[in-house]
Amino acid sequence: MNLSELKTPAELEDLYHPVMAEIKEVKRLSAMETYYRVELPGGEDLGHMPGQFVELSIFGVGEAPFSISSSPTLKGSFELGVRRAGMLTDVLLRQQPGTKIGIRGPFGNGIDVEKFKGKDVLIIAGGIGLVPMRSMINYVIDNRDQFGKLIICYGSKSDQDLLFTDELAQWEKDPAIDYHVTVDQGSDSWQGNTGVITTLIPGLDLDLANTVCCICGPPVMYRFALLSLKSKGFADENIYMSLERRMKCGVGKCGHCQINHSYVCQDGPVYHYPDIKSMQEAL
Amino acid sequence: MADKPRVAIFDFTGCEGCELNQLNFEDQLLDILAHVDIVEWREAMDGQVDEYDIAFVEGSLSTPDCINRINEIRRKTKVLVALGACAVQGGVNGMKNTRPIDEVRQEVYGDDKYLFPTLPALALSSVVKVDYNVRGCPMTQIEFLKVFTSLVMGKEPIEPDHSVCVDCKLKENECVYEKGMICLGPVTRAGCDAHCPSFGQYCTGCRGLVSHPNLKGMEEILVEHGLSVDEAWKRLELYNANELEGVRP
Amino acid sequence: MSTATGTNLNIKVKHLTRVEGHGNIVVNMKEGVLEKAQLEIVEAPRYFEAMLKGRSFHEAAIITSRICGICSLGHQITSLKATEQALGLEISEQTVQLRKLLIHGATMQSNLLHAYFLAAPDFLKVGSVFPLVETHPEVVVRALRMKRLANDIGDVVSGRAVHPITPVPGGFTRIPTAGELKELKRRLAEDMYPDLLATVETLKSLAGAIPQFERETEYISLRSDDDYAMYDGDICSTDTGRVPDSEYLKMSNEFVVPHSTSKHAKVNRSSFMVGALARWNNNHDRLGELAHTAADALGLKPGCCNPYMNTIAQVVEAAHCAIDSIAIIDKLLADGLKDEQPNQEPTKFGTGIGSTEVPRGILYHEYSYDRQGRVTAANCIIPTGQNLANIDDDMKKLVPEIIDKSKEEITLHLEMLVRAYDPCISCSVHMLDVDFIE
Amino acid sequence: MVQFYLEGDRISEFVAHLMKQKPVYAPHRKGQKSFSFEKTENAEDVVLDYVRTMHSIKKYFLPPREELLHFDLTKNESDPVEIPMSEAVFLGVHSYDLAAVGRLDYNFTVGSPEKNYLTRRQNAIFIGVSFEPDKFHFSGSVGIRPEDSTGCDIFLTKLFDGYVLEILTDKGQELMEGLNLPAHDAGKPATGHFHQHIFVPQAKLSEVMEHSYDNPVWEETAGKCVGCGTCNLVCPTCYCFNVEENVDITATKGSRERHWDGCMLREFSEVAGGEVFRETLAARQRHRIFRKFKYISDQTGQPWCVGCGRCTTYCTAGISIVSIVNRLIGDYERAAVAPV
Ligand SMILES: Cc1cc2nc3c(=O)[nH]c(=O)nc-3n(C[C@H](O)[C@H](O)[C@H](O)COP(=O)(O)OP(=O)(O)OC[C@H]3O[C@@H](n4cnc5c(N)ncnc54)[C@H](O)[C@@H]3O)c2cc1C
Ligand code: SF4
Ligand code: SF4
Ligand code: SF4
Repeated sequence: MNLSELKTPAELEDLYHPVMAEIKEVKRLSAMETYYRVELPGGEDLGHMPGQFVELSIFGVGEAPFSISSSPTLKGSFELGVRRAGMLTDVLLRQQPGTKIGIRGPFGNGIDVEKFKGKDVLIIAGGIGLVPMRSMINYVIDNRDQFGKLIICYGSKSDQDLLFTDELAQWEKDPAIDYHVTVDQGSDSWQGNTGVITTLIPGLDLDLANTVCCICGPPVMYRFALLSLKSKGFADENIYMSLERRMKCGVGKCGHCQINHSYVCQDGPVYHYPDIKSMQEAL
Repeated sequence: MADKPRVAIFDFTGCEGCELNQLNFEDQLLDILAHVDIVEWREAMDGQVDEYDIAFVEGSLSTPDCINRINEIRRKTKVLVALGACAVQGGVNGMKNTRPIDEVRQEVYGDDKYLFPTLPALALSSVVKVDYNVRGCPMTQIEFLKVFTSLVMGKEPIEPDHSVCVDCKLKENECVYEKGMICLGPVTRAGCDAHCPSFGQYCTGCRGLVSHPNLKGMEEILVEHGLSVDEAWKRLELYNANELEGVRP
Repeated sequence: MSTATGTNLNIKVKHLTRVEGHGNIVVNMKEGVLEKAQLEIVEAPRYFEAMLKGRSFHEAAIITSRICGICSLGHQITSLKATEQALGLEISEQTVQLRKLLIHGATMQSNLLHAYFLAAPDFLKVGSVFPLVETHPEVVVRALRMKRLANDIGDVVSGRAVHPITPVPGGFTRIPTAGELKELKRRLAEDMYPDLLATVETLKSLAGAIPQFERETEYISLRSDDDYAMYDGDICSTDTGRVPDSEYLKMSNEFVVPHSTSKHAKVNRSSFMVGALARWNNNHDRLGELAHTAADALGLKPGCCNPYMNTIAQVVEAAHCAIDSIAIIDKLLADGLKDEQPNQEPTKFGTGIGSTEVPRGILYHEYSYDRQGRVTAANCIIPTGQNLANIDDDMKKLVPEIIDKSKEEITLHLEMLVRAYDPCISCSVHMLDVDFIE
Repeated sequence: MVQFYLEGDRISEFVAHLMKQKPVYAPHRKGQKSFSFEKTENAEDVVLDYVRTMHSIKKYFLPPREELLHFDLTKNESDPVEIPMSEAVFLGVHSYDLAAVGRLDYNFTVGSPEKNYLTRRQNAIFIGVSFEPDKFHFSGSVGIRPEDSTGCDIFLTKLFDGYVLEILTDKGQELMEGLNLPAHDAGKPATGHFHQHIFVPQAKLSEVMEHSYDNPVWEETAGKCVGCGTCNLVCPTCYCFNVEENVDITATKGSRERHWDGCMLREFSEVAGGEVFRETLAARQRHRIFRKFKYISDQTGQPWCVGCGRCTTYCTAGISIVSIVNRLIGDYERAAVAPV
């Protein structure tokens, strides 16, 4: 690498300096998860694709990656869904509309929507995995004519933990969406399916040759979801999945998110399954 | 946390070096005092109160009375922070646990041993829930300040779980193994900025072990550098007798 | 309730505050007869001597330093001296000078901590130093500045003031740089000196609060021919004169009493006193000008037998330590600092004794080693333990003398008496004179 | 190209000449047996004839600890940190360390170029020096010879007394302006040989690694390795970091700081929820070695290990990267010749 070919460092942007964005709206999604709508200075668009993430920071507390939950079709602001997991998310939970937070991004390799166009789209989302998948779901809904059927399989620990319940109700009603939901353990009032998410897959009515699938959920879910898809005859090259690793930079420098040769923040978080199926550390 | 957290400081069996270390924050003491109300601290002030937000507790538990007192403190406080090796792991006091307690009492007090009841020296966490640790012998001042500011800001302090070698290397200290000494840094939890190796002394393990230590590997290193197997484990036990109970071959 | 004619008095101060460690004051007077006046030591025993057994000579001082955080340097140096004698490890003059410097730092820090943070609140009738932050900010800031400098001597020379790091058998693992020592000297001259003068002024204004009480006492301390003995010397009693430190057991007879997890001690009388006042009474002729000026200003005279004056003797000593530290630094710099490695090759394996003056009095350590350099027997005799019988004797004389005062005032006098000794209770519960050779 | 003779007793004069122009960073003695790069205050303190420093000059371009931004909590605002331009001379650099800088240049320019690193790196001037391999050096096996002057502005080759000084760039020429050294006509002496070797070239190593994912050597090494992370922290091509927030005691000001991190540490691959993706020391050891010889190398064709021998020298458990790699090669070749 010849350094002199580069711009002079003074012209380079500071990769680690966030812009200050404002929290516009906060809503409790469940006991553990909270929704935020965030606006960049001047209402500028984030310019992301479904599946991408931002690095969110609160000064003095820390920074972490969060998937963008809104579709690029939402203009003027973007949405996040955050689960309480530790120091940063704990403090984030206490923030009210009007607070400024640091945002860097969008980062990562999102869902290549071109590959999904003209095809049936199968979304498999477990728990918090719905947050990034919602970006894709809403993208498809807002661009109905470019895609085939939309099939959603969503699984959650319990009915109390279901996220975005208003939207779920709409999806359920929407005749253009084949919507399935299940909970590991339902409360007394729960009337839907119970069982882990993979129990939904065998019953799906799929046009195998013309369906592309995207999976996101907790690490254990992947192995089982893949097995079910396989037994249904689903081809590997039609599967995409979003992975999660700790990240300290988001721009391919800090090394934390590396899986074998691949940086999740650069090559992922959304991977084409054939690219990672031989990587032992991936799943 | 409320605007000015009410802080109480207690001591159990230990050398009170950790408490002294708190009085040794000469440069920060006034800032610290500006952020909290100290409501109880026997070593420095008179008086007792009924409840507090944060209790800093030094020392290990080694008499039946200690157990009652720590339970009472836990009831009265929202957050309990263990200060120093004695409170976090049992500290040097734990060494006596490696031998039968009666034998130890006999040695020190002879026939008068029955005058003074005693238990094996226990870490606070073996009796009550401990929210955060400030490790070290004496407690590490930089870590205390980190935990303290975290609590004042209402965020969780991070407890490091990597080896002292990392911090030692970040400072580019000459490794004491190079000088022909031994060192427990490779399996000891960081957070002290490799204080002892920075002064040419070996790490004695006062901050406790990392969470998944390869002790067999550590034993091999020590033996390779001239200690007998027995001596190697004795060195490891200096501060970690309780953690190593049952692990030592 | 006690009145002018009071014949009944019951005092129990549980977990006395502003002292190091856990102790209770118990006084019982029934119909004019004093049944009990004693300091009960309730600190949990820690069995250090037993912990030392079988440990390598590299670890002995690391372990004994943990007897007490306040006196950690004293224990460490004393332990090293005992180990070096037992193993025949020669040390250099530079090592001796650096150790003397460390002792000065530790003595200053401890004496000043006691005077300002633990004793001063009594003189000003408040419960702790914290209210003084509001009422006497300049005094608190000065106290912190002096303490910081005293601690910095420890931080620079030994890596850490509490549980020092660099002093090891045979020397130091790191020698301070000339630049670091010069900076300490500058601060001692420019900051400590004026602060000491100001301290004397402050104390002078409070001297009226020091109770007048006297009891003839045997005072024991180290004494040497060439300096105000701290690091080295013979054991010297005001009753019987000097003996070498090999006779330390005779000079610190220990015995177990039921009201104390710490053992008591006596020599020629029922009790004796060690500490700053004992050192003053034995060695005032070895002190320099600043210390004498301070003593004169504060009314401390040779042959003083008012235990409350121990606090004053501590301040006088702090003045000596500051001046002598400058002299030591000058000597070290003039001789040129040498990057010496500790001498850790034993030439024998036997028994050794270390005796040092630590802030609260003489400290003795004795160890025996086997041929692998492991401890086979250990004995530590701690100053606070040596003072306990004396405290009880003082209380027995004091209570009848002040029985006309209110109970609160009697209690305060008793608490102040115990605090004047600056007792270090964690230290005192770790004594033993038992061999455990198998 | 003209060669000059830098006589042994003129080295200090040479260093002083450099110091008059720019800050000089060079090897100094540190502790009893070690060396480290330090800013030179006295020309006499520079030690050109050294074995290896614990840290390479990486520490000047990617400092062990570095503030990324300052913030003011009362205003909820942050300022980027000023990064000083590096107008400095790095004197006495061994060829492998300069090669390592080249590797880092790649890492910090590929994808998103990093201002912090590149600002520091941009104007560095390098004066290399040849070295005598000790028992741990093996840079020859990865194509880096002791007399390699690639990337240097000036290069010094050790003679019996003094050095042959070659000026390689205009920057080097400028630096030498005003110091008159005699020309050196004789040739350069041969440098010493290595005591350690990796027995196949990188092109083949990638193939070896490909087949070594499940080699038992990882488990065996894990038995001795204590996971202390030393090998990562001393490696001149390791660049991973962690980021933490520092807040002052008054909780009003603070900074976001990064510091070196390492893949041998368990925490490194932990994610929220506590799961660790390389839980075993065996998996971490494999990851470390693969990062040196496969993952990045497959993209660039170069090994990401420069053969400095630091990880082996400083590993308290005595784990040798050369032994591991040769073991993998041996196992692979045996498997290849063995009948299927
Ligand atoms: C691409 C991507 C997208 C994501 N999207 C979302 C999302 O949409 N919504 C969501 O809720 N989450 C998402 N996450 C996960 C989210 O980043 C983590 O939950 C987040 O890091 C939690 O931060 P925290 O500070 O609250 O927790 P942390 O404090 O980071 O705690 C998490 C765990 O890590 C440990 N830990 C913390 N700091 C350290 C340290 N320095 N060293 C060692 N261990 C440490 C803690 O002990 C704890 O077990 C995403 C992650 C990735 C990679
Ligand atoms: S001195 Fe100790 S802590 Fe430092 S690197 Fe060496 S082994 Fe690790
Ligand atoms: S330096 Fe050695 S012991 Fe430490 S992590 Fe690396 S290989 Fe393991
Ligand atoms: S892997 Fe080891 S030998 Fe290779 S460059 Fe890094 S430290 Fe040097």
